[in-house]
Amino acid sequence: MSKTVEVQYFAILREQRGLAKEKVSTAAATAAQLYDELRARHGFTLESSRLRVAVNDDFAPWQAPLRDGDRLVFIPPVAGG
Amino acid sequence: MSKTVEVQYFAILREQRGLAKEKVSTAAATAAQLYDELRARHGFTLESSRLRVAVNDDFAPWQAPLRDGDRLVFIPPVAGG
Amino acid sequence: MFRISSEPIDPATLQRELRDVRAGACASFEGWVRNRNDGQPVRALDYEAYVPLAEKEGDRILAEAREKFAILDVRCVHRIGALSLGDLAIWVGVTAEHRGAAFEACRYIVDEAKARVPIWKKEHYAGGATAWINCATRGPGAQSTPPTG
Amino acid sequence: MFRISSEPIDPATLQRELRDVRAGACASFEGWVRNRNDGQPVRALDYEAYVPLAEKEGDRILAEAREKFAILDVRCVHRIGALSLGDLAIWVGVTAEHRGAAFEACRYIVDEAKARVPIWKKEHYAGGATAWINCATRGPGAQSTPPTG
Repeated sequence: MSKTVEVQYFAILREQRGLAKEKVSTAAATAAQLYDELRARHGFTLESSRLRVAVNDDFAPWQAPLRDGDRLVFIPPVAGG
Repeated sequence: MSKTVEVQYFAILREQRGLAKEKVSTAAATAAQLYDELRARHGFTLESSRLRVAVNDDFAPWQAPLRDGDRLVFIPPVAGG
Repeated sequence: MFRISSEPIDPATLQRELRDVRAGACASFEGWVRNRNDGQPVRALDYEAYVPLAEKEGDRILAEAREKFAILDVRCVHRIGALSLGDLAIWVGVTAEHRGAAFEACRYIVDEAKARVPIWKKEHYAGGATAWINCATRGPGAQSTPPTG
Repeated sequence: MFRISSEPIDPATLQRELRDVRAGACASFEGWVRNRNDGQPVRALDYEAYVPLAEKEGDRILAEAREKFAILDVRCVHRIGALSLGDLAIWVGVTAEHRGAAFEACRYIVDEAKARVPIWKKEHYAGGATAWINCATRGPGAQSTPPTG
């Protein structure tokens, strides 16, 4: 059940990952599982409870099933204004 | 006890009086009495309860005693902004 | 700080005067001449002020705003004379470290200025009638007078 | 209506777009880069946005404001990139027939934009340290990283 998704990183996640975008092959079934996997691999400091997730340029539930080709963004706490 | 005061008119009072400023000789003891006198003479439509009064460029109580040489302005309901 | 102006108001210049690297927020308000009031088509306005007392009372309002809200600076200018539709009648600008105080002070100043500062507004209607706003009485005399120009 | 801009924001142009003879009130807000935050001296900021979602979420906020308040029009632009002290980071302008709706909608938009739009702010401090605002964790890693430029 491996699929390939694109992950885009912003702000603190971009710096901690050291890049802005990557393709990831994963067996994760949900965005939540994928973040846990990436966090363990790259040492992201933020817990998923402090993030939101976007799939294909809109907010999505953490438990939505991942599909091959999805584009994901994990959204750290925002600070506009 | 006659005194001479200067009365300046604005807005609707200026139009109803037909001039912007005049010297008035009066026996009125207070600003309230003076307004009643001028209202009777010139047919001002506004009752004093809807006005405020300024003496020498600051708001004053209607019952403050009038002094010779005072400058008075009767202030119609305002509408700035 | 509070000024009555017979010349058009220049918001860009006023806001430049408020620049301050301590400020994170600048709230501003513009009052514009609109084309109707209470359902009646308006074609122009005259504003008139009792200038010395208007500026004195306006400055008192700004001092109250400084006391009530954590603001850094403030400007307010009210235009007088003959204004056309769309013209800027009043400008208020407030800076503060944080937006809450800036918004609240700006609103306070506009509300108080409208309620307390001796400025009067005469509306000219499409049909040629005029009215001094808030000065209507029971009789018709004060509500509608021939246009003055 | 809600735009992310990597160029400096031009409030005069934006406000001209809002001109409307039906409008009696224009409330606006500017967020400026200030020289300290939580007591720490700040020397510059970087703003970064997830642009497609930021503009989508920003437009949703403006639509909510139109639904909640009796406003005529609205614009909001948020700057991204490297900003200096005093620079304009966000501009919001709202027109309405009456001032209450203009003020309330303007405040609503600023509050919601800060809370919901995917934009991030990195502060550069006088000593050379940096921090992504709101992203601190219990460990020291996220709070203070070497300056990036």
